[in-house]
Amino acid sequence: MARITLDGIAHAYNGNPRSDKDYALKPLHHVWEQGMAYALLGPSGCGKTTLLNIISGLVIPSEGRLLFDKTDVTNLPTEQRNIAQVFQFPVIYDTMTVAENLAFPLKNRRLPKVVIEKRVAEIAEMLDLTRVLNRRARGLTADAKQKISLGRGLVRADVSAVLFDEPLTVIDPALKWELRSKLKAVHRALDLLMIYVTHDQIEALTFADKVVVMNDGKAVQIGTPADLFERPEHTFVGYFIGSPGMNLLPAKVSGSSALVEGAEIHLGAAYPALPKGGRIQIGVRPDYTMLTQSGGLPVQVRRIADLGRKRLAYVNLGAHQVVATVPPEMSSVAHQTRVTFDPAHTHVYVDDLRVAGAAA
Amino acid sequence: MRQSLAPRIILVVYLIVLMLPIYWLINMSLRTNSDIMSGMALWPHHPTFEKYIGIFNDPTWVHGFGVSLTYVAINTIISVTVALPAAYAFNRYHFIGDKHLFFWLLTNLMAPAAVYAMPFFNLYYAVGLFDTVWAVALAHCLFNVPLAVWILEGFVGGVPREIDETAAIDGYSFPRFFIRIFLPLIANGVGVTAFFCFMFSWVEELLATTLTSSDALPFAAVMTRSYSASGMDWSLLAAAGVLTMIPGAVVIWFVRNHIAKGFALGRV
Amino acid sequence: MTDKPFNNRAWFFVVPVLAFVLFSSIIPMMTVVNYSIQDTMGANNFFWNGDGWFRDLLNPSTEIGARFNDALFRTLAFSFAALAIEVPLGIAMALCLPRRGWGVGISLVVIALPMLIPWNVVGTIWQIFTRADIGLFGAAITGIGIHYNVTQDAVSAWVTIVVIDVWHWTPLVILLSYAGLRAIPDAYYQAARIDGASRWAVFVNIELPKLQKVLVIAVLLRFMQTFMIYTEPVVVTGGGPGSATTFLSIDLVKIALGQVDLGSAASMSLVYNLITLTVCWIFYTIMTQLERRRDA
Amino acid sequence: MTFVLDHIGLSVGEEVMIDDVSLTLEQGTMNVLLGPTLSGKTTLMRLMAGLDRPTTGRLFADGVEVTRLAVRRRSVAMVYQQFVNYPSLSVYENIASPLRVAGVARAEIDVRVKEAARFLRLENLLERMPAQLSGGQQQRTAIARALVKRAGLVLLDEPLANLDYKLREELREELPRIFAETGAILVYATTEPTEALLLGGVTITLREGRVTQVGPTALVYRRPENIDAARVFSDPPLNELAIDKHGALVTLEGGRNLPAVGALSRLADGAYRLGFRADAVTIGEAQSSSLGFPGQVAVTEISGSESFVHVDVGLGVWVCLEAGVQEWQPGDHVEVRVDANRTFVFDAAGKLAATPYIAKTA
Repeated sequence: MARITLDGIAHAYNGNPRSDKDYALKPLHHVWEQGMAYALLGPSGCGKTTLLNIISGLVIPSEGRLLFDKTDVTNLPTEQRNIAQVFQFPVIYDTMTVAENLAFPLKNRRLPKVVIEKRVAEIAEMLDLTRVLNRRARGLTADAKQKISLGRGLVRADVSAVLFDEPLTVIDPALKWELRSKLKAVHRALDLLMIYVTHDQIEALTFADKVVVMNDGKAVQIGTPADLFERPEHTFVGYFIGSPGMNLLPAKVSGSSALVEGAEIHLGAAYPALPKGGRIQIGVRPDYTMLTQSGGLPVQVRRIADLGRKRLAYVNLGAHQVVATVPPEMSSVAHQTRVTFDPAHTHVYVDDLRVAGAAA
Repeated sequence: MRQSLAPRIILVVYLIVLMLPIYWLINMSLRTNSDIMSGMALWPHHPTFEKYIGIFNDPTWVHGFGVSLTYVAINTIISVTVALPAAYAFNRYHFIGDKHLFFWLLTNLMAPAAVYAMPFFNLYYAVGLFDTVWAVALAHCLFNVPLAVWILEGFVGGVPREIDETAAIDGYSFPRFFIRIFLPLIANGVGVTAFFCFMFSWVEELLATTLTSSDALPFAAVMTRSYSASGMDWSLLAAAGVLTMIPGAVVIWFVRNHIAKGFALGRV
Repeated sequence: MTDKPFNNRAWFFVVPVLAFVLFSSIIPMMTVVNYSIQDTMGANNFFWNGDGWFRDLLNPSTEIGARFNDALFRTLAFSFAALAIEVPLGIAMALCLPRRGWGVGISLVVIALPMLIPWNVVGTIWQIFTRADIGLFGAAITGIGIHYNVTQDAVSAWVTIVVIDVWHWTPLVILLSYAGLRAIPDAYYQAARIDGASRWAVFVNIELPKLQKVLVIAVLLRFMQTFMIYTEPVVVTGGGPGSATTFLSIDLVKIALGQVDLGSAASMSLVYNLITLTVCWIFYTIMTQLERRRDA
Repeated sequence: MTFVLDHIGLSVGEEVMIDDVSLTLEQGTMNVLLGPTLSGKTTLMRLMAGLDRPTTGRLFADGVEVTRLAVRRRSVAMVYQQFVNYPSLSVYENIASPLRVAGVARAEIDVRVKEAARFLRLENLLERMPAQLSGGQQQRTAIARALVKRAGLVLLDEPLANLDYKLREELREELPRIFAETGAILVYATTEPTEALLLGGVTITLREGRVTQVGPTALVYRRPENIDAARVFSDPPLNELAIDKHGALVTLEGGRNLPAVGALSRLADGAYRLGFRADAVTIGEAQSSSLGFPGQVAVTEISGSESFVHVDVGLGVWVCLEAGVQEWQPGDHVEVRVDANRTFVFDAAGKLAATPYIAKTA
């Protein structure tokens, strides 16, 4: 059972990093609580896999300390960290049956045969592998093999953390849901710390209690799915979470209202002191940007996308492109129409960082 | 499994043992016969290039090396040129008897040269090519053409079929596609195949000496001739031996990333 | 991966290869078949002899039969001895090579050197190397008191030929095994470390299964080459002492080009070729099986 | 250019890969081939491109038969799922390759390549080699090559499947716009219904090599003619329930009886199958026209703007759509309500028997 502490962990590829650019992973201070599920989410090349490899011991960080509970494991080799890992493609021992695969880690620890069999049966039951226990592992489907790979980690009662490196990459889209719900069920059943790397926000938000959104080597925001959606602390999070991403418009903010393209809109809070010279923007998600016949700001409609359960309007607000939601009752949409921003969900950003306003 | 030291030591010992005989040949080649006979010496106390100079000035030796290089070059060019289209066909298409033909090529590649010594002797005698570089060049096609086909088929397989299709969609005719797009992609494959054809023709001795007598005597035959003549001229033999190692040692550096693929007939 | 389309026009690509290999394989073979079913009274008039030569060859009581039988078992013994040493040694050395690092490139080139030396020069090297008076190997062996004389003592000659072949061709097994090992994704080694597998467990459960395909090719190549070895024994021991190291190919050349005994030589050639064909077919089937299983 | 597939069929040995497909694709239209993996999308596209020969049927381009025409003589361009470029040519040469082959003047090639590169935001990458590019940039190069050729028929085989989530969103938005001016017939294969809805145009649903429905995307979504088309056009999967109607009563799978109300009442007696999407199912508060089912939450999938709650109702696991981020924990007991007005009814043969949408919008 482990609580992982990242104390100023950073990693630069060449020896002496001079500028930010040389860091594959910028300094990070964070504590991962025992029994929680975390997701490392970000575009490819954002450093999420590097961070995972630092925890697994494949990569030794150039700076900072990594602690499992109290012990400093920064330079400890993988085998002594007692972690489990599921890789991008299924890694199984072809020559063994499913049962032998699952028993393998316990056999290496020379546990008594009886204990091994009980534990293997237990984990096989949890992962629906009981039926195929005696079949050779090679012939199974990709998702079954990934379950075996996971099972090899879970059979060890004292595993400190379970790491996932984009485990659903090779799984058939139709089966992804089933494996996702299995992972969630496993997490609920076993009080284990799980860390899941992915570039797909649905997988991240579904699986994790807390999501670490990363971009360009930096952990931009760490929060619950609701935090990330409702209160993105950084414009990148606004853009990356939610499909399509948050609308961002340059604005001049004074008190509890903002001037956008010369028109005034109300804000949910008051922003008395904003640093001068900073790039000020307001951010609103398309879900809270509604088309309307009256009030709000004038826009030209470029395109309507009918998603069946909702309709999105791609509109131009002056020189800026905005995505708005077409209210269900508005059957036909004129080329010239107006759009309103829900004040409660309008955020103010200075140099890409969210500024919390005082209560209006 | 931290990189413990034991494997490194065993490896170094093996490399030394492997190089010992070659070193010994070089050692011999730098000593005169009398010096050799006078007693064992781990390294040439007073090395002399006398034998090498002798070889370069002796027309039979120079002719021997010249002949060998000629038939090896001819054979390599024939083998690679002939094998390229066939390798493409074997990898890209099914056709009647493709499996059996590919297997038959393997059996030719593996055929014992001894079995073909006599038949080739009669054939090339009848055809009037006996004792010419062409006899040996063509005889070596027995195993080098199949070798080239197998290795190239392995490299052709490395290029995804979608590239051929994209080129077809872009409007490339087959010849233009093959030369402008496909060949550059298997350039190193062609290089490696040429290297292996060169090598397997260069090292072969039985057919090379059987199909030649005087005009086209390869270096190997010149070496065997020098055994019987004036008793064992060890240092001359050693010097000649060292010279034959140079082509391989030089060229291999350029194909070092694909040595295994070449030796494994392109199957790795 | 879309499957290969069926297209008989591909035959045009294959015709050149067919021409060359036909000329250098089928036509010569016709003369061999011709000789193997006829006999001659000299002045090259031939008459039908049916399977006469074959019956003599395969009947150990006849002079040629006994000679063929001995040569065949001598060669098979040599092949198995060579393989029994080279395959395990080759795999072991491949495992000693680091997976990455600067030394790998150079070691691979050095390891490959022996295979680039003309076979008669390999003979010459070892002819000198094994002499007690001027060869390091010969001097060392006799130095520690072992009776060692390549030209007179049958055991010394036989052992020397095996040692030469191990020195000359183990690198092939090393290179192939190393290529097979390097194709194993790092994730497998990472998983093994996580599972706490011992070095031996990693070898048996990850490396060996992955080496299967490569080892089949290595064993095929090595068996074929040892089974048709000619030059090195001829240079070093001349097939002697007596016929201790007269392998199949050496005997065949003696009969064919030495005694010019066409009938026996032709029949022996065909049987010899038949054996290589069978072994090739067995390995080819195994190889295509492994190929299909890997893609499935 | 109009492209016609006339009774196209392809079988390999006994196995039928494409089963009697007839389609007419109009100039300048976006045609989405929608179907699960292995439903024949790629096979059909390869037949259209001429990479494979159909066993039966004929292909016409502008009325001229092209079934036997060699690929290189057809006016077609194709973008593969796994970004295929010529590794030995620079990005510039990759894009220019179809024009070079066609013998277009060097100056014009330069103009057209630069224009396509600008469209695909590759201006400063023209001298790079494909191996130095990211996945997204490599796919953009392949798309630029298809664009610059100005082919009458452009085939896109799940072009975004291997790209990052956000990159997929951007390119999905750009693609229709990029090819709009060329007036080409676009054929876009995908497994994701949302992609079809976003791209609009005409949707052709496919299952096991058979076309199950063809029509304007929104209409096929709202009015699936059969259960296969409905299933293929539902992500998350379509919720289904077997029912048996006799007289005024309807017995649900699992024995529950309900009065046959609304569209159901007008149906003949017999076995039917209800199909309803996630947005027709809500959790919690009662609604007048909805049928209530108790169940347990299996998992909640969150995409930020929406949450899909998977509830095990004993008769199967149904998916409900909730707006925003809903934190239902696995194991919670909930009551699921199905909106009868947004439920399709399919007969035993799978044909659509009744649909509520007819009343609402055309």
